[in-house]
Amino acid sequence: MPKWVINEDLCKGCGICIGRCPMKVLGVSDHLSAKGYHPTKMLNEEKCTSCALCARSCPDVAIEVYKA
Amino acid sequence: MPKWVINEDLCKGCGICIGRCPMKVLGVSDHLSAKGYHPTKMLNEEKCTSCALCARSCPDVAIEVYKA
Amino acid sequence: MADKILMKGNEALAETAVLAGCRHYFGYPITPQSELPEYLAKRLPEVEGVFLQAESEIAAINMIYGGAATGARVMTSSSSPGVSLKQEGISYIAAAELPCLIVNVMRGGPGLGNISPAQSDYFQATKGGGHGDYHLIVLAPNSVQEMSDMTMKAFEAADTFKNPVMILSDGVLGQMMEPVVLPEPVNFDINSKKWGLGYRGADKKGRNLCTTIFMDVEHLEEHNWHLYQKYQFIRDEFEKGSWKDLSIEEHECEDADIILVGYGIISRILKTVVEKCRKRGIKAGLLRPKTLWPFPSGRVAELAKKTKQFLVVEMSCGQMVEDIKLAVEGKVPVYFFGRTGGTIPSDFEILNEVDKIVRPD
Amino acid sequence: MADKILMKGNEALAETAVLAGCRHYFGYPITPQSELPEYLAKRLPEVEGVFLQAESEIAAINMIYGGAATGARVMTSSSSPGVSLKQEGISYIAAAELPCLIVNVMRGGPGLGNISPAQSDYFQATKGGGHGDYHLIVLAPNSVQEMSDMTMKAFEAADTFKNPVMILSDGVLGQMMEPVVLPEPVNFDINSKKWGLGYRGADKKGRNLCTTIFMDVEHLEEHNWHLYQKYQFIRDEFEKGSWKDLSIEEHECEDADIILVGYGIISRILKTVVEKCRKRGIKAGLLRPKTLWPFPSGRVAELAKKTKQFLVVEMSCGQMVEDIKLAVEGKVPVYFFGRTGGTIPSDFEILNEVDKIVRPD
Amino acid sequence: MQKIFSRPQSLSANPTHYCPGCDHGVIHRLVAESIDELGLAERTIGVAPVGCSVFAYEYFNLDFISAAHGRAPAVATGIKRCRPDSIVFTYQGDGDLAAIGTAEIIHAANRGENITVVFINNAIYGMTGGQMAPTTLVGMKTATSPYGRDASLTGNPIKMSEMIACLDAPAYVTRVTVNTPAALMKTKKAIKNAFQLQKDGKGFSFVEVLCICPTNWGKPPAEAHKWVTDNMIPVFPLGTFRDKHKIEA
Amino acid sequence: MQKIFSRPQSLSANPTHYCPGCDHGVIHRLVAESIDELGLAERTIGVAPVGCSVFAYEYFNLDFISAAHGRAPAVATGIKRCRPDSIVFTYQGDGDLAAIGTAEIIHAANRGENITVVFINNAIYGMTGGQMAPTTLVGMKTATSPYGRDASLTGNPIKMSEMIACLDAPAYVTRVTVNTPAALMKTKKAIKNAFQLQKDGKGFSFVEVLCICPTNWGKPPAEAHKWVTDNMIPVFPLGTFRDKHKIEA
Amino acid sequence: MNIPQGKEEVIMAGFGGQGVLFLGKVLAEVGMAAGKNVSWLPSYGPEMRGGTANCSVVISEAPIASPIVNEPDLLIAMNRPSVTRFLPKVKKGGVMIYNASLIPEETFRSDVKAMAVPASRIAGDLGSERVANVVMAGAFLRACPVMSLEQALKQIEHLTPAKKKEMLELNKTAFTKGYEYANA
Amino acid sequence: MNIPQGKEEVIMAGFGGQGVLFLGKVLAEVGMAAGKNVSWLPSYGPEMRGGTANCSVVISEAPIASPIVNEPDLLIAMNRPSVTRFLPKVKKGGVMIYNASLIPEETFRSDVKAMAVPASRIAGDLGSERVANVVMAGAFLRACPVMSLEQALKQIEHLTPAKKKEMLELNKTAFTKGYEYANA
Ligand SMILES: Cc1ncc(C[n+]2csc(CCOP(=O)(O)OP(=O)(O)O)c2C)c(N)n1
Ligand SMILES: Cc1ncc(C[n+]2csc(CCOP(=O)(O)OP(=O)(O)O)c2C)c(N)n1
Ligand code: SF4
Ligand code: SF4
Ligand code: SF4
Ligand code: SF4
Repeated sequence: MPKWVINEDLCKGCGICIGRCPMKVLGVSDHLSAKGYHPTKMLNEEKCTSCALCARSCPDVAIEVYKA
Repeated sequence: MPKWVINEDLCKGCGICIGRCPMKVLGVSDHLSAKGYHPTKMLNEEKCTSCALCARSCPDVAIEVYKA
Repeated sequence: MADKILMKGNEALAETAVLAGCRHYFGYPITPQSELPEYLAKRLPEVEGVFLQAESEIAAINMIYGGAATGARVMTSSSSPGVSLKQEGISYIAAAELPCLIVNVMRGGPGLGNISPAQSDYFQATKGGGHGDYHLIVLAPNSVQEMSDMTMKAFEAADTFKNPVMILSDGVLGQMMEPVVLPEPVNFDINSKKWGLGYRGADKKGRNLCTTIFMDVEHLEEHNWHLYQKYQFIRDEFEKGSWKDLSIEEHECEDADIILVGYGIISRILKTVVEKCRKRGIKAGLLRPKTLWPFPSGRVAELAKKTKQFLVVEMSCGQMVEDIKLAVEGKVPVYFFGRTGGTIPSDFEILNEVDKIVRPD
Repeated sequence: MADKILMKGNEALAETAVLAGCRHYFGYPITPQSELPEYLAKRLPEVEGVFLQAESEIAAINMIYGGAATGARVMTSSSSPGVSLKQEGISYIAAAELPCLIVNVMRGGPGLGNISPAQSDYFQATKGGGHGDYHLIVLAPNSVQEMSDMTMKAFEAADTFKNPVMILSDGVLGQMMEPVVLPEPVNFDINSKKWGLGYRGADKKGRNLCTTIFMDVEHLEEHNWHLYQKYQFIRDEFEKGSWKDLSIEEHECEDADIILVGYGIISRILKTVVEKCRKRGIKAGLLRPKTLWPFPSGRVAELAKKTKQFLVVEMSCGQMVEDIKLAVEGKVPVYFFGRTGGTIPSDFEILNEVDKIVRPD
Repeated sequence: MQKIFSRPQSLSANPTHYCPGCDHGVIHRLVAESIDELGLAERTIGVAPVGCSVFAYEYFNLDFISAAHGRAPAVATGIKRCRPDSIVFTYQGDGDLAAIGTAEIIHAANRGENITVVFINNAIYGMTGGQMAPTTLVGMKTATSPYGRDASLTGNPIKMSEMIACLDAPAYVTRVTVNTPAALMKTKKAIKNAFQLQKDGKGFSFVEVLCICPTNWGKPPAEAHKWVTDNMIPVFPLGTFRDKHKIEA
Repeated sequence: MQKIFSRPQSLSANPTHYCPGCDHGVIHRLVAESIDELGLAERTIGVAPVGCSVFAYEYFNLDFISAAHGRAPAVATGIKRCRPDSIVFTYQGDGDLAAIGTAEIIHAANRGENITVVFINNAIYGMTGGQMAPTTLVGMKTATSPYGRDASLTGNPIKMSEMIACLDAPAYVTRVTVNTPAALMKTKKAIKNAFQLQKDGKGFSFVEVLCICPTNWGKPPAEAHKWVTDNMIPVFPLGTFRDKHKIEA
Repeated sequence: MNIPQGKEEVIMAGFGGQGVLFLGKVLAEVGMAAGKNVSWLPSYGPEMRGGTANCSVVISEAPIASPIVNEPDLLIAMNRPSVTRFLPKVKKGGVMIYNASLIPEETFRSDVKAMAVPASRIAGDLGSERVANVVMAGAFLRACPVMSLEQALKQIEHLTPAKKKEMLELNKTAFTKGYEYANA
Repeated sequence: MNIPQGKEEVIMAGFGGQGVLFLGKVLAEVGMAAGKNVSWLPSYGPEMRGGTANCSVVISEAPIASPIVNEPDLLIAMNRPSVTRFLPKVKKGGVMIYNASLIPEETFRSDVKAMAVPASRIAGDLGSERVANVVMAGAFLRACPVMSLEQALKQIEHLTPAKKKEMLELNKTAFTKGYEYANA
């Protein structure tokens, strides 16, 4: 089970999480979501420390974070 | 011509002027005015110094003051 | 007679509200209704109620909106200019189907006008002074006794139909004293309304919501027609159903050649006029709408088949007369006589009008 | 064609106000009319005018009251809930007989409702949503071109009759773009109104006063009947006088078996319906009140003698239909078809209604 | 004989409808004197409120308009924006200005409208018969606070001058009273300052005057004037809260 | 796997209609978290404004009512007075609270109503498409200040927290923002403090949050958040203006 | 006891401070206690401020149609302006009771019976001009004898606020004096 | 040049950012320049926020009764949701021009002619996805030839804000490309 889960139907691609991630492991996916946004995706889950700063910064509560 | 002139139709007998007169020369007349008030009257014009404090204190601008 | 008390109309209304279980008043002072809030400012604290003088009529009607949404029996009162300020709030309350009592002790308008009695807010009260398709139930007392009776009825009607009720009174009825017999107190429980915000009964399902926004055209249209249906239902209830008694008062209409129509204080003067007419051999009758919305159009239409003409008398330039005409549909002439600005027509001058109509020359 | 520009109704109205000499706008944003203030926010400073966004609709209408009292041509605009908030101020302005333009770009109600087009503020606009006996002159454009034309007329009428004028529009007319030809600018001089506050012409006698309080019953009654007389005069001017052209638009009513009645955007849809009816052998006609107050009752009464029935179509649960009934006086049936909440009836469904009436079974 | 004191030009000869001893009359006179002394009479427009001073227009020989309850600052804004060359003042009671008119006064002040506001704070609603105002003192009995104002239910008296002085725009905000000859002179100066500032286009000026309402306070004028010193001033301290252009200096 | 972060109970699962990056969403979450942590969910009643957050009731699993534009504090007063045992909060934008709703917020605050107000100051009218608000910065271009706000015509941005802190009754008045993770944590604390005070019956609590409106500012969220630091905070200083009960101590 | 013409329409008027509204209330209470129909309607509004006050009372055997009195059977005038304003409206054969302490005697109207009662003086002698209105109430009972003096005094008791016990005796004497004077 | 059926009712729809309203404006200006009657009606309101936008344009030889389009002759779909929402409403024998870059090809409706235009890609190739709407406008002119390409390009000029000169060339090429693509 992944540390980092995004609900693409909630994500609006605002990019706030990407900018707030201290490990810079988040990026924009090139596909469009049903709502017409480019959702955020995890680039490198290993490096993710589960700090959840992305999730706490997300206006749409689209991200859930877990720790092993 | 008198120093102190009151317009009895304007006076409402509130008594403010009487209280404010430093020389204490004003008093209440016992007759009722057309409006049903006991207007202020001059008791002792000699002693009046024409300071006009009464006139300036009158909410109804009922008093005019002159100086010889 | 023992339990008759001499009271002002405004006070009788206020005391009856308390007896009806109203424990919350929100309002703003304005003549000629200030005795009403002043009475409740004394009275409500005695029954652990809350009297709150709002910063304005607008704040008051919105406090009512919030208070009514909890299920409590709440009321506000004002007079003409103040009621104009409440129109947005009234539209919201009607849209949200919240029960409450709004009192308008009418004074002379338009503008600041004066504080004398008038009936020139009829259109505002009955056609909707606010925006959108909605209706208030509008009751028009004509005595201090009815200022009391109708207040009790008003709270019942509001809860029954989930609709704001307005008592449309005037300066005379508010200011005059008459002997009045007050009703028995009722026990009202805020939690009897399970839809109320903050209701926490075990049987509560999900959360309670109160809103008037319907962004989707379909939803708003659905809501509009739902309200429309409800208003039709209320109409029926007052026309033929269990609220019939509150609809209308009649005197000697059956054989009348001329039917005098007036509401509120005017109806009392018309009663004298009818008596004097009958004495003088004029077959006059009195039709008095006690409820102004829903308007007793059905009965008016019936009478239009029997009588020769109507004379509508109002303390306005002519407002209720439109509802009479709508019901009469041109079958017989509808005449109007009005006095305004606080003048209360005397029985003499009305009699005079009747003469002009029935004995022209 | 060279001078045709593609403009939104809200913008065409705004630009025409400037061309009419209006240099002061006071208002508060609300959808679907915000393009109007936004346009003027840009435009007025270019002509040394003042655009001021008020803190609320209430402040705005009272700024209008003050501004109009100086003699300036001033205007405000809003949409349904905002207009409800202006009712006290409107009553004051009418009472003081101040000329000004008030625009209501109607949206769905009651309450917050939605921002889609509607016609459910007809009663408020024409019967007086505020307190007291007063009337606004109410104009109802049905195209972007008329949003412009009627604005020019509105300022003229306001000054001519010393009365506030309302343009009663809706979300579609405000938001849609159509080619429009704008009028020539007029030179307006604030000092042409010698009664204006702050007027200092050599010919000024005493001081200028603007008030709406008449404490003495006699004075207020006198003022009420003075206004009443003025309203009768305005009625005549629109019914048969020099304002006749602004009163009504007709198509094929002379021989019609059924007359469709609608105002604003609806009237355009009805025109299609009439054409389709005629094609299908149904003798239909179109009656379109361009002015809602004073209502063209006279003409409606005439037609009631010629036609077999009326079908009134509104984007409401039925408001203008009352004025039609008042004029028809039961001579022929008056049917109603309404859609609400922002739904605009299609020509199909209206045609359908017509069929039900003229070809029942 | 030389005339020491008589009625100012801008004050009409009409007898007022005010109760005996009411301060409204004196303040009307101070306003009229200030306007006369500054030579502003012919271009001044007054805005009357709804309150006991609703008939103020009867008592001034000036262009006048009577506003809806609480809306005088909005009306004044409309006038001033259409007639920038005129001198516009509102005269408002504490129900009018501090209750129903809160939004209008705050925003006129915040915009820095170049108008003058004379605010009559008598801690009560006079015209309607003595109901509680937002300025009513705690414990004070009124028609709608029959058990005395209870701070826990309706809060404390609202201090408009202090609140308006929080805003950036106002040029002059001061609180005065008229309960002694000396205080009266100060008030005269304050009102004149306010009009002077408007004349000079310096922006919004606000003069709050602590006044008596003998009728609804149920106190004879002299006693009421003493009550101002003993009870009102401690709650509404006199003084100038804003003087951008050092006009008092 | 242990869950580090997920949606609070009181926040519904509905996707919001807010623009990408709009702060409304984050603040909704902080409100919901505070209510959950204090165990107030089942007795809390929210009052939604008219503004972009008009649909707030869709996003909270709480009893809710949507008020008329600007009147939320009056509606909340009505509710609280009828249901004193409930926890009542309003959530209002700057057009709603600082313009049309000025009188209602000032007087609810002055009465010391025992309610909580969350004030979203984004210096603009969002829902209606970016018109000027009383909080709009000088020089800022909006749909109704196309040449930039001109202080000489419309005054300076109004500081509601400072003004409300002039009143005696309020228990807690603070201004925060959410433009950085740290700021966000502070805001969470402030909102929780506000509800804690209401729970303890300590009276009126007011939390002003400086927010972005990427859509009407025409700035992408990250840039907008920086703009808050560079331009808004200098005009609207962060900090606590009233803390009667030392809850922050 | 019955009312002569079955209905008595009264207007009372005076200066703001003369307690005209209370006077009306006494009349109404007395009428009600006598089992009659009654109505009381004050003048309200700007007249409050400084000016004059007046009030209409109807006491009737039959239910009262309208509380508005255009042509009173009886006028109680507490001051001169009230005579000027209301005397012309009094019905032919009607009565005016006037406060002779403030209103100089004269021939008012040939068709109206004028009863002079020096109410202010009588009240002053009792120690307080303020009860002149109660004196007039006493005089009224004579003109419109709906009940006995004793019964009427009970109403005075019931009308005087409990905490104003000291007022009670004063009011009773004032009422009685008025009653007796009118008798004389 | 005349409009085939004398009247062309068009609906165009897409995501908020796709410039659907401007697209409609281009169509209306072109129609007006061609001497036709035109109307333009946007969707307004909450759809602004985040969601989708759409707009109705009518171009007609005769005066236009109603600007409301219930059954379009032509649909311009910029994204998939728009197809779902509006395709069913298109008249039998009508036309849909769709943005093939975002909408996968499929058999939509047998009775509606579907024109695939990879507008986003074409625009992207020109350097800015934002002009996909102008590409679609070009394609429209082909489907509804109210004037020549040259005349139409004049309107583009007149519609592009003077200060956005750099945009002008881009818009013109985009429009032309769309016109040509639809031609092919
Ligand atoms: C819209 C509206 N609401 C209420 C009133 C009633 N009213 C008239 S004056 C007044 C308040 C008067 O008090 P204040 O403003 O303090 O002035 P004062 O009479 O004490 O000088 C009120 C509530 C009104 N006329 N209009
Ligand atoms: C009485 C009334 N006036 C105006 C409006 C229109 N309106 C809706 S929201 C709004 C202001 C929104 O701005 P703000 O309060 O700052 O909230 P935001 O949208 O920025 O979150 C306005 C003016 C309305 N709905 N009702
Ligand atoms: S912050 Fe939330 S909405 Fe924004 S991009 Fe990240 S996940 Fe998506
Ligand atoms: S102050 Fe004026 S009104 Fe009062 S008593 Fe003296 S003169 Fe009369
Ligand atoms: S009521 Fe009070 S404020 Fe009004 S006039 Fe009388 S004393 Fe003055
Ligand atoms: S318009 Fe502004 S405030 Fe409204 S949702 Fe969008 S970003 Fe948020």
